[in-house]
Amino acid sequence: MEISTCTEKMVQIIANSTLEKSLKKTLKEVGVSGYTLFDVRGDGDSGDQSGHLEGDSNILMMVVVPLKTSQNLMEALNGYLKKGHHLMVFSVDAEVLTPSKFG
Amino acid sequence: MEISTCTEKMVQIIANSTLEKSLKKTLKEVGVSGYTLFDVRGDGDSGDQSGHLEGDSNILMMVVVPLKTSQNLMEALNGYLKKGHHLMVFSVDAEVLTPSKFG
Amino acid sequence: MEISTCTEKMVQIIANSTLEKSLKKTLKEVGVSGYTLFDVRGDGDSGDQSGHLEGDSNILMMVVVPLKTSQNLMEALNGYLKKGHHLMVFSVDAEVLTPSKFG
Amino acid sequence: MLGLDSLLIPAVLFFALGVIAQLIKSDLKFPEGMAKGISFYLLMAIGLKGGAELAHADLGVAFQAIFWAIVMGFLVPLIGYALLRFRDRIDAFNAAAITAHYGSVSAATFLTAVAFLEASQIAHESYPIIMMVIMESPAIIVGLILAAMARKKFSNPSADGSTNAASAPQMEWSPLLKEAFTNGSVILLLGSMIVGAIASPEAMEKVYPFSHEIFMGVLCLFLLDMGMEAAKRIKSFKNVGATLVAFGVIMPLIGGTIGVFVGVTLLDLSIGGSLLVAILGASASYIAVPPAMRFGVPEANPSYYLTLALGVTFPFNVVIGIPLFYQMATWYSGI
Amino acid sequence: MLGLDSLLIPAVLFFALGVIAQLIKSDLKFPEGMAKGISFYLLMAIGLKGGAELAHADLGVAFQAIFWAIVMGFLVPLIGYALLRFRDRIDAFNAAAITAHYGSVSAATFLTAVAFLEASQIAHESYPIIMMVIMESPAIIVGLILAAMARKKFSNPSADGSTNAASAPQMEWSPLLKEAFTNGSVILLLGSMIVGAIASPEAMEKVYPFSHEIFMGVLCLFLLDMGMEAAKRIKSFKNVGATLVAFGVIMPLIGGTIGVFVGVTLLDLSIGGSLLVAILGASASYIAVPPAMRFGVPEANPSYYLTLALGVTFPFNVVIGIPLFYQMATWYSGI
Amino acid sequence: MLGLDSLLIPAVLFFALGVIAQLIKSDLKFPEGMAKGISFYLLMAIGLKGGAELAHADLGVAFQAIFWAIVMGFLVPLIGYALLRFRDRIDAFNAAAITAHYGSVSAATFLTAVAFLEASQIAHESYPIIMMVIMESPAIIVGLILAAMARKKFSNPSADGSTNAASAPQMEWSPLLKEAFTNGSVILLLGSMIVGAIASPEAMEKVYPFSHEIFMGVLCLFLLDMGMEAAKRIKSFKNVGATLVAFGVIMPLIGGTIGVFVGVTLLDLSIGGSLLVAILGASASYIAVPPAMRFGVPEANPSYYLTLALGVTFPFNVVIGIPLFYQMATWYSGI
Ligand SMILES: Nc1ncnc2c1ncn2[C@@H]1O[C@H](COP(=O)(O)O)[C@@H](O)[C@H]1O
Ligand SMILES: Nc1ncnc2c1ncn2[C@@H]1O[C@H](COP(=O)(O)O)[C@@H](O)[C@H]1O
Ligand SMILES: Nc1ncnc2c1ncn2[C@@H]1O[C@H](COP(=O)(O)O)[C@@H](O)[C@H]1O
Ligand code: NA
Ligand code: NA
Ligand code: NA
Repeated sequence: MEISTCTEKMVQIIANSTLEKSLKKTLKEVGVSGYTLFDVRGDGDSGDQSGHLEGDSNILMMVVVPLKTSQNLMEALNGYLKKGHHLMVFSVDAEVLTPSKFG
Repeated sequence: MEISTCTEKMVQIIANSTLEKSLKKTLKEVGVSGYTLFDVRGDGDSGDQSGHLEGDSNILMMVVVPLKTSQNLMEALNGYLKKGHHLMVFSVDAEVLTPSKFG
Repeated sequence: MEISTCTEKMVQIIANSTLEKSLKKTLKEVGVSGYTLFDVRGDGDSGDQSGHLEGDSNILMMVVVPLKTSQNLMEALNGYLKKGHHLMVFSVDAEVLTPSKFG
Repeated sequence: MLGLDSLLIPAVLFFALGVIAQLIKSDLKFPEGMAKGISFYLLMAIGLKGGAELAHADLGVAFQAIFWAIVMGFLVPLIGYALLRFRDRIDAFNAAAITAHYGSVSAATFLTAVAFLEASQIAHESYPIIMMVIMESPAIIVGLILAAMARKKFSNPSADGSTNAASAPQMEWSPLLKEAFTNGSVILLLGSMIVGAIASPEAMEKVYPFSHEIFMGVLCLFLLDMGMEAAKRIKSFKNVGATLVAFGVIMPLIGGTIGVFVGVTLLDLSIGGSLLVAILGASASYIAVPPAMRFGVPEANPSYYLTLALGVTFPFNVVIGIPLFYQMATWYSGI
Repeated sequence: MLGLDSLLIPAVLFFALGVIAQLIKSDLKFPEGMAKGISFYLLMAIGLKGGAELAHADLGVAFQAIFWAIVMGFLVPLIGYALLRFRDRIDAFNAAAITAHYGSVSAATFLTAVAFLEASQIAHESYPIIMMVIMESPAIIVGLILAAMARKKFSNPSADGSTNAASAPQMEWSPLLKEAFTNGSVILLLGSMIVGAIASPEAMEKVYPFSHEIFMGVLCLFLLDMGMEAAKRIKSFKNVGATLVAFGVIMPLIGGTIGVFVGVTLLDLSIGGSLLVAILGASASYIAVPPAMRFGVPEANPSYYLTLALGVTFPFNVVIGIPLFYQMATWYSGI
Repeated sequence: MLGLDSLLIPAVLFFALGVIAQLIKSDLKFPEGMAKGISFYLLMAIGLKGGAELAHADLGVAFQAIFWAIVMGFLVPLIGYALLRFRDRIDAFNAAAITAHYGSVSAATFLTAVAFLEASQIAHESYPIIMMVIMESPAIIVGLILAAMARKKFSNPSADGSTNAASAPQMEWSPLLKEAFTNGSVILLLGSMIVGAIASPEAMEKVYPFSHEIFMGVLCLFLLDMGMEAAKRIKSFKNVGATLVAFGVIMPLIGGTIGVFVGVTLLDLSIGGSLLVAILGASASYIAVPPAMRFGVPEANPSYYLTLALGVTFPFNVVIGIPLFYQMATWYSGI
């Protein structure tokens, strides 16, 4: 293949929109400079997140990062879970076309 | 690694927004209590889904579930396809940070 | 298992919303007829994409395609990167419930 | 005499602007959710207006109007179905889903007709608004019944009973009929009408700046978007086929003619009121009915009915139907 | 005498329509973002209104009103906390988070009360608007302090000091207190109030068609959505439990009674003004406080406080609280 | 004499509120899509207003205004380009993309200037609105041409022709020029202007409550959001660099001075009208031009031009530019 790709981790974090600022800070701290944000709805243990009110809306943050960074990120996010915050976090292997991002 | 994760299936279901209530019921029936919902647009065999009108909008439901549940879910969704509904369904392996969710 | 699935590539393309029309054309050219579109926000080298203004909004296009098509698509998208456009592109293996789509 | 001049009202001009913007491939586009929000507002406002006028309406005429609205709601889609199934041109599921749209009403077309009358300072009664609210449900029911009949036939093609009853897909009536009456637009229109009718007029007056005064401007904005959406559908014409595109022009002519007859002869309305009834018959719903057909008749192709309702019949009515039926009503009530 | 009639105002009727739409499982739903946009508008409009009236208010009374607003903002949640913690029925974190909502105010309930007064043509002072703005922050602070105390106790259960201080989660006060004062709704309300107070009246007049005239109609639309949201929460009643549901009814009675006393006796307001102060005490915030509790008291279950504030107390106040506290204020100011 | 007082108009105050909310890191934020919806509305409303006044404008002056608008649209970005390229400080692609923004107009700044004049009860002509519509396209064209020249030079650095023509990226002109004329904002502004000009005045009157009366309030809401967006960009100042930040202040001074000259001397407008022309020259587009540059000049860094247009020049014009150019026009037309 002529096109060079590299394998990275796509991490997705689902959280209440109230945590947006705080999560962005955490991303910065573990060295992630790019992310993509979705405004989503959802349901789970903490009740229906219908997106009608500020306290009632979810976001999904998606970051594509190298394995090592993903582990650091996971560790940092674990801190949120310990405090009692409702996060849903998982990662998936992804083949990235833009390896320049991970120099 | 100190952080415990577990491998689950991330299932994504793309459907017309008209099916939202019905799909939520199906999720409940196969024992899924949490999900995340995206309001999306799209195109395909059933035409442009531009999101301007009620009959013209797609949703994407994303659920992270154990393998067994994902199989049950797939089977239930197959029923929709048989009836003629336009669904797009696929699953991806995901490493989940919040194993508590899958006790 | 009674339900037949097949393995395909889920490709995700994150780009400025200005490129929507152009990307749709590219998809058509490589033979992709269905896609799903998310309106997203984001941050990265090209600055904060807060979604408040037209030049300031991201989209995420998601397509599920056979491996061969995904390679053609990647190649076509490489053309955008060469021109200087800011795209983030990656692909993930997905098990698809609706194999009819890929006859 | 109302000529092309009467089309130079802002609502129609914004519709044309939307069509042009799409045809020249402008990147003009509504932000996510705006079109839905506006259509929500329009249904609320029109309901309130209808309700306020219903409060001092002649109940006898109102009941007659409701009766004929129900008749039209059942009759028009049946005629449409017969046309589509003629020589088996269109399969039963698509025919059922498409025709249901014609039994219901396009609120935007209706409102454009109201704007047309108001710009020409022609009076009209308010009964047609009540009829519009009523006409949402029957059409959905007709569509679902026709599809159910097709489903039965399909799973049991010969009369010899070789397919056992168990394998025939069971029609779940209750969720479908529920859909016909609890459809979001039906509830919003009907609910707002009831609010408009029972709230005290003094309290309603505080709501009017929102529901009445800015109404026409909001309608313009909506028609701008609908113009773009309509023009977008043109590229689907070849998939849909000439037969269906022709149907999208013929059916409003039939429905509109029935409407003129109902308005002038059966309800004894003014020319303005009769035009509105004609539009009830001629227009095809693209807000209330598509979700109902999506859910209830999944076998039909949504691209067909959305292309017809939004891409063919809607522009036809806005540009040709409204002045045409006005002339027809004028001529017919003159004889 | 104000009976059931007074509930037949459009705002309350649209609230009821929303509840009914949800109960009959209609697919009526607001497009994404619309509810947030409308609540943004309402806060801005109410702030401007309050500011414009503040500009020619009696500063002495205004300061008194602010003082008693702060007192209520601290007192009401403390009473609520005591009730919830009585016999340890509700754990400390949930008790802290829930009670914070009652110290703050539901703008929609407050506005419905204003609509109620205006429809009945009863005068009211504008000080309660200022009080509403003031009452957002104290309640949040109380909630955070109570939760911090619970956290301390939790990490240090016996007094023997076996858990060392280092392992006790450190309370980061500054981001939490910041949240109490820079909360989006607080800034929007307070900011608009200041704009309304310092902008020249002539310039403000150009803003009124937007902020004042269409206001009541927009409120109706908002209450329609809130009616649906409130009814949705009913299905969570069994998770929440009878104790909490009962609290959601008892607490507004206590808060409302305190409010009547503050309005009539301490501030010497008219009956209309006193009703509004009662609503300040009785209503529970579901716009400003939930995000603050989400962030500051993650240990509490958001489903509890949203169900109570939106699903129990809000409908209770709209249907029963407003006329009840009006009667109470009438009776109490008569003696 | 207009001092700081003239800044106490609601539009500017809401802008300031947005800036403050962002600086104190409040979580105040617009729901998804709301800013785009509002800017859609503002463009439509301003187009209608311009069109209605164009209908009874002096065609001679109108043509002159259009002519000078085109000249300014080409001239201002060329001056800007020369400044940015001086001593090769900024690379050609970024210089082209940035300067295109200054040839076009910021509708929000223009409207704030209109609000400023109306609050001070100073009359102004309506020709500047037409000029604003016209000025969108030339600036985009200039930007694209400058970038194309840079691209050519870049792929063919020495004149010896060592790089063969085939490998040089071909400039696809037609999609780019199309973008300059079918840009969403251009179509919306121009289309609404035409609608406003050809629709009958009676019909237009029904649209005014939406397009005119609530306009100023909606503008306040928009400026609140733009204030937040502008302040957000401040944190990018260090990436952008001092040279560019300085350019963001110097360029509006140059453009505004040219505008005063065009308004007072070439078009013989009143002081109010001249201020508006100055704002046409001074302000930098952040609605129409960024998408065009994103698409047509992908080599440039979007963070640069958005930071300059929105984070530097916009606040500069709102706070300093408007009163400054007003003084300048007063003084210059006096001599
Ligand atoms: N199994 C799941 N699959 C996908 N999303 C989930 C799942 N469980 C929870 N979520 C999301 O995570 C949010 C918080 O979950 P919870 O902590 O269960 O309330 C929910 O609102 C959902 O959006
Ligand atoms: N190949 C695909 N990749 C991603 N999404 C698709 C694909 N095909 C269809 N979709 C989504 O599924 C919806 C229904 O598809 P269809 O049944 O082809 O109309 C579309 O509107 C798209 O949002
Ligand atoms: N590491 C990343 N993970 C997820 N999304 C990213 C990442 N980097 C960039 N993006 C997205 O791609 C867009 C363009 O990126 P950039 O070219 O870095 O400006 C950003 O606005 C983000 O939405
Ligand atoms: Na019809
Ligand atoms: Na309270
Ligand atoms: Na300019």
